[in-house]
Amino acid sequence: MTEQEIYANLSSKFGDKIFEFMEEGTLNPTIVVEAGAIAKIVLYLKDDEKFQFDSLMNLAGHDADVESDFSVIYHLFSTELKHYITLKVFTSRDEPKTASIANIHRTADWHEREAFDLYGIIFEGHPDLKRILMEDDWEGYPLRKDYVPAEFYRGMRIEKVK
Amino acid sequence: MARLHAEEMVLNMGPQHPSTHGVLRLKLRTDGEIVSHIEPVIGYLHRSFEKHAENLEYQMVTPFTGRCDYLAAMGSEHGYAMAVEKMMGIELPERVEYLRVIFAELQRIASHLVAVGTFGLDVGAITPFIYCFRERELILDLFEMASGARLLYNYIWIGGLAHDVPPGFVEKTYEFLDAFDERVAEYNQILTGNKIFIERAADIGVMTPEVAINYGVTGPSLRASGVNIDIRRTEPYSIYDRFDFDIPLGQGLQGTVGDSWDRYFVRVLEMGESAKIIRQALDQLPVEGDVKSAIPRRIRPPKGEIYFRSENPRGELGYYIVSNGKNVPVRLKMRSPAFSNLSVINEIGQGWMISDVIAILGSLDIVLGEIDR
Amino acid sequence: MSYFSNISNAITTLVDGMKVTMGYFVRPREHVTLQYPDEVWPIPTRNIGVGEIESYNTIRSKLVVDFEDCIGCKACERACPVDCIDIETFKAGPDEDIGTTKNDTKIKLRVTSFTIDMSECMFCDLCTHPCPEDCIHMTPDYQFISNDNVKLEVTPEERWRDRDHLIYQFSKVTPIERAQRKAEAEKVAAAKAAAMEAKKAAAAKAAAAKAEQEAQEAARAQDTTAAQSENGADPAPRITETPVMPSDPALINISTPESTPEPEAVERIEVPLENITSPVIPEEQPASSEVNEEAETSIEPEDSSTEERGETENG
Amino acid sequence: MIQLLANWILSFDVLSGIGFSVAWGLSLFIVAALIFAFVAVNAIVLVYIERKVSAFMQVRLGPMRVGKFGTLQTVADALKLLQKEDIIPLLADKVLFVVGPWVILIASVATFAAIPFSDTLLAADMNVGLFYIVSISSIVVLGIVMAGWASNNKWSLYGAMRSAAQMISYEIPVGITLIAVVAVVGSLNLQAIIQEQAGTGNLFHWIPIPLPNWFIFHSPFLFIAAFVYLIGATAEINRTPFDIPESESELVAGFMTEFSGLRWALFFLSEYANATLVALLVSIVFLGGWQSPFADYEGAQIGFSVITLVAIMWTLFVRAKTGRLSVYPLGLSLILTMAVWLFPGFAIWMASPGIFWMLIKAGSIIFMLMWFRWTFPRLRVDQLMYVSWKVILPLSLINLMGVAVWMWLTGEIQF
Repeated sequence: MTEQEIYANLSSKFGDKIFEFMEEGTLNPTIVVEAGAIAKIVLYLKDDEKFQFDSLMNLAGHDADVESDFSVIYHLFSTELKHYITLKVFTSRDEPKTASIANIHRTADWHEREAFDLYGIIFEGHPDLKRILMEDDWEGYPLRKDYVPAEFYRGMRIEKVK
Repeated sequence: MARLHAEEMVLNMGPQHPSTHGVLRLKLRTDGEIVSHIEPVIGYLHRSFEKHAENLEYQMVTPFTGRCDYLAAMGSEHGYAMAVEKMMGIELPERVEYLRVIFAELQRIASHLVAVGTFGLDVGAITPFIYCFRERELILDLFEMASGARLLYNYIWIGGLAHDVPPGFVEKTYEFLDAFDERVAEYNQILTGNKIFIERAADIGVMTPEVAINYGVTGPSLRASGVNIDIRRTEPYSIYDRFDFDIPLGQGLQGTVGDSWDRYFVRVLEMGESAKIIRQALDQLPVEGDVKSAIPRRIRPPKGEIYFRSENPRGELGYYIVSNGKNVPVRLKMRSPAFSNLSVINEIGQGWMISDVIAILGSLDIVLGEIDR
Repeated sequence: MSYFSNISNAITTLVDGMKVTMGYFVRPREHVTLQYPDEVWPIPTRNIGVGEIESYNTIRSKLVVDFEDCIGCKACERACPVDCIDIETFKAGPDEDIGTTKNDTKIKLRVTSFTIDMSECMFCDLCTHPCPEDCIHMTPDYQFISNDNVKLEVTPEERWRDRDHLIYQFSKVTPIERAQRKAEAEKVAAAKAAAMEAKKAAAAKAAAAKAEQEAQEAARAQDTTAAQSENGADPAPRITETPVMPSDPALINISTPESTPEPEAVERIEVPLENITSPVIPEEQPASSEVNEEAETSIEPEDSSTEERGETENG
Repeated sequence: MIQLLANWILSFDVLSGIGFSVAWGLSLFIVAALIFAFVAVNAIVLVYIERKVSAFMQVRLGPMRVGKFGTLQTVADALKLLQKEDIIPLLADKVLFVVGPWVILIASVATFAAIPFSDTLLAADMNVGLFYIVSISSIVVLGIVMAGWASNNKWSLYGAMRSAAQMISYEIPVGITLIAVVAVVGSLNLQAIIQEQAGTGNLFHWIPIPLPNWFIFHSPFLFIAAFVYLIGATAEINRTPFDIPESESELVAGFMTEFSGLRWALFFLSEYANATLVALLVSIVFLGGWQSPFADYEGAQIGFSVITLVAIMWTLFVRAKTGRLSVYPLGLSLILTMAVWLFPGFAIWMASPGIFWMLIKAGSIIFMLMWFRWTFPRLRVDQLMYVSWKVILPLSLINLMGVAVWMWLTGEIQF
């Protein structure tokens, strides 16, 4: 099933929760959806006979520059039908929040923790949202574009990225 | 009869432990020898690869990709190079493609040798591990011949290779492949068929296809559960569609489909398939061709984003790259296979004994450098 | 019944495995051990075509600079992903002849400091390809751990890492001359800044207060660039707009302070490095090209011992 | 031996006045010191051999640096261990932590008192020798549990728990297997057991292949019993594939995790002392102890000739099958055969009983243990118990009954 068909189907099903269909500027055609509705959409895509998106290949947080909104990108794949779709949600910089899909795709559990760890995006409904790669008491979210590392971490010097 | 008061004990396996393959920490809740819950704690080897990548030019990221999965550096470099090339629309010379496939498959054999050997080590067989490393050294010799480095190569560049292979490389590779088949038979004799090994691995940590897909398990571990997904076959990148090879699937020869023994044996079989691919690639390798001709002068992918995945020895290695048209990536996420593969350990390791948890961990073949990045 | 077949299966497979180990036990000559200092791994020698340098082969180990050929273009410094190369250059005077490289390129910049921090180097080989003169290259000398390398003055900021003996200095310019040139450059920069200030002050007499402030700011900026180039441990900020792999010198962006040294400080001081850099240890690490030769000669006897390695084992 | 030693001491004019009881005590002390020295030297030699054996099996060279072919490596290691800091964890049970290793060492050294190394060379000729060895060696488990518990470390505790369960389970089949031999001899005295195996006879009583009268050739049941005992004993001394108490890939180092320096060296000493003990016991009980396989002078000549013939055939067979020519076994047997035929003195010596044969037999058993160790993976705890209770124990019981029936059939006992 092509991406356009998926987009058409989703639009008719979810209406205004689906914002736009991006084909320009990306090699993976992307459907931008509302942050709060992502769990419902992913569940629908997983359970529906036509799509069977049972595999979440990747989940990545993204911060374009210091002023833009954060985004979370979901790369879905169907192991049965062998087709792909990319979903994207935007969430505001001041209050980054989106719905968790960790209960739908278990692999999203760690990926969401990683996005939380590095971007500070809150995934609502995540079973155990805590830092995964950085230390538990690390300050700040390192992959944010406006991140300034502290001088010291527990008495150890943090080397500056040149 | 009054019940004896007993409570579960929390056991910290790692970060310093002989069998956690690096600095992984597993928080085990144990009831005697039985493990009732496993919580992996990762991040001890976090080297901020993604943060580095956002501050480096595209060609400077290549050596860092190799350092993520240090047992399969060629595979990581290959995936990264292909992702950027796809963004820039670079057409590669034939010779480059063939050489890349040869190196990626050699790396797959080398990586699986480590996986097979360390799995043996995890269940207590020390000798097969050393035999496996002996063969791995031969592969590293080939890499050293071509790239000058034995572990971290920086050999596959965006748009080509760092330099051409030396004369005599093809002959030496043939030589290695001829000797290799005999050696695999030896591993099977000493380890694969060994009754104690089968007892330790078969029926242990069974992973059903549903669990595997839901947890994002990829690579040999997924195929051991009987799911026929190999990115080299389902979406052939590079020139994998030109080769004739089988995809070994777990069949439950000694127990259930998807047990630790299947995960081990799929790797043993995959080494043979990789050897087959290398043979074909060597036969078809174009003699002429400049491996550096397609390297762009300025690497500035057009504005846009890509998610590109390739089949690393450990599974699906994906690169999510966002470019804004400058020479430094805005975002580079590595979807590392072992990251997802490890997350399944609680699901399949619950209810087994401590020894089994180690066997299951060994059969998943994790590399902490890649999990923590 | 499966109980008995299990047992017999166990016995046969275990005996199978024991055959393999016994097979190797009775053939100890098939071992793969190399007894390291006596035998070394045979290094594949092959010139892979970076210039005419013989020693540059496939093995990527210690990074070495042929300082005579360095034109101070800083292409390697920019290519390094981990910033382990640090170069300090000053522009030569108009009538000053520093020499030419082996490619007959006239050297226009006096490289007063060229350090490579081998503790940070990750042997990625990215620096050797952009070099227009092929003077930076990796040698097969992988046994370079020692305590008697050139000790540089390490800033307190770097001191905590305690790895100063792994920072290699390749420049043959003496510290005295280096200090002189630095002082001159500072003087020139200061003079220039003052001139600029005066010029600006003269030009903007009408809007006095505002213009003066601007001039001071410019002066301060000049100061900081000069200070940056004098601080050895703190390299210049990465220039992101640089070409990827420049192979001809025309592409190279030379970023040095716009300063002209005084003519009297120009004559070349021919003092060996060892006498000045570390007076404590008189017999000092020789400079780049000699290191290189030494590495090559030291490898040859080891190679011959590798051929005889079958004889050293026991039966 | 102690009697002899005491008499020898009293035979000196200077010492004759000290009285018999003092001389007796003195010789007791000397013998104990000798045994301890044997155990210590034995461990150092065995560690070296084990490292070399494992290296050759793993296409390596092993220690090569200290001394010629690394022969002094283990000596250097021992010296290093003695110099190491003695660490007692803060929260450890200090008394048990200190006592544990010594209990293990004393238990394993004490067993050597009853081992006859030759017809005269034994410390104490007890009429309950076998029982003494079995019972004393089971004290080792006490020390292991002490050490594991006292360490106050979860891994150590697991190791101690596993060890206790394992050693107690394997005592039973091992004991029953030994009872089968005792049933044949009718005595627990080790010298009596060895004397019973003198001479030459048919294989399994009826098959006309002349072989020494060793118990391993006594009946099919005792033949199996020998291997059952070997497996059980391997488990009892915690060697691979039964090394779960200290399995380094699971429990770090099991009950030894917290020990360092001298205390750790004691564990090592006792481990190799136990291995030696098991090997010696197998050779005493099943392989005729210090008896020469060639009962007399002609026996040695004929025996070595037969061995040479076998070696020639084996070499040809290997040559035909693999194309490799292995000359060592053939050369060795040829040299020995020529020596036996040309020098009658050598042949007589080879035929005579003595410590030489004892150590040869024990050495080959130890080699077998090493061979197991460097080939097999490790069993899991429950599988270990399975092997003990469901395979080895029934087998040993069947053997016991089978031996009785066999003796009735061959007429050794009548009802």
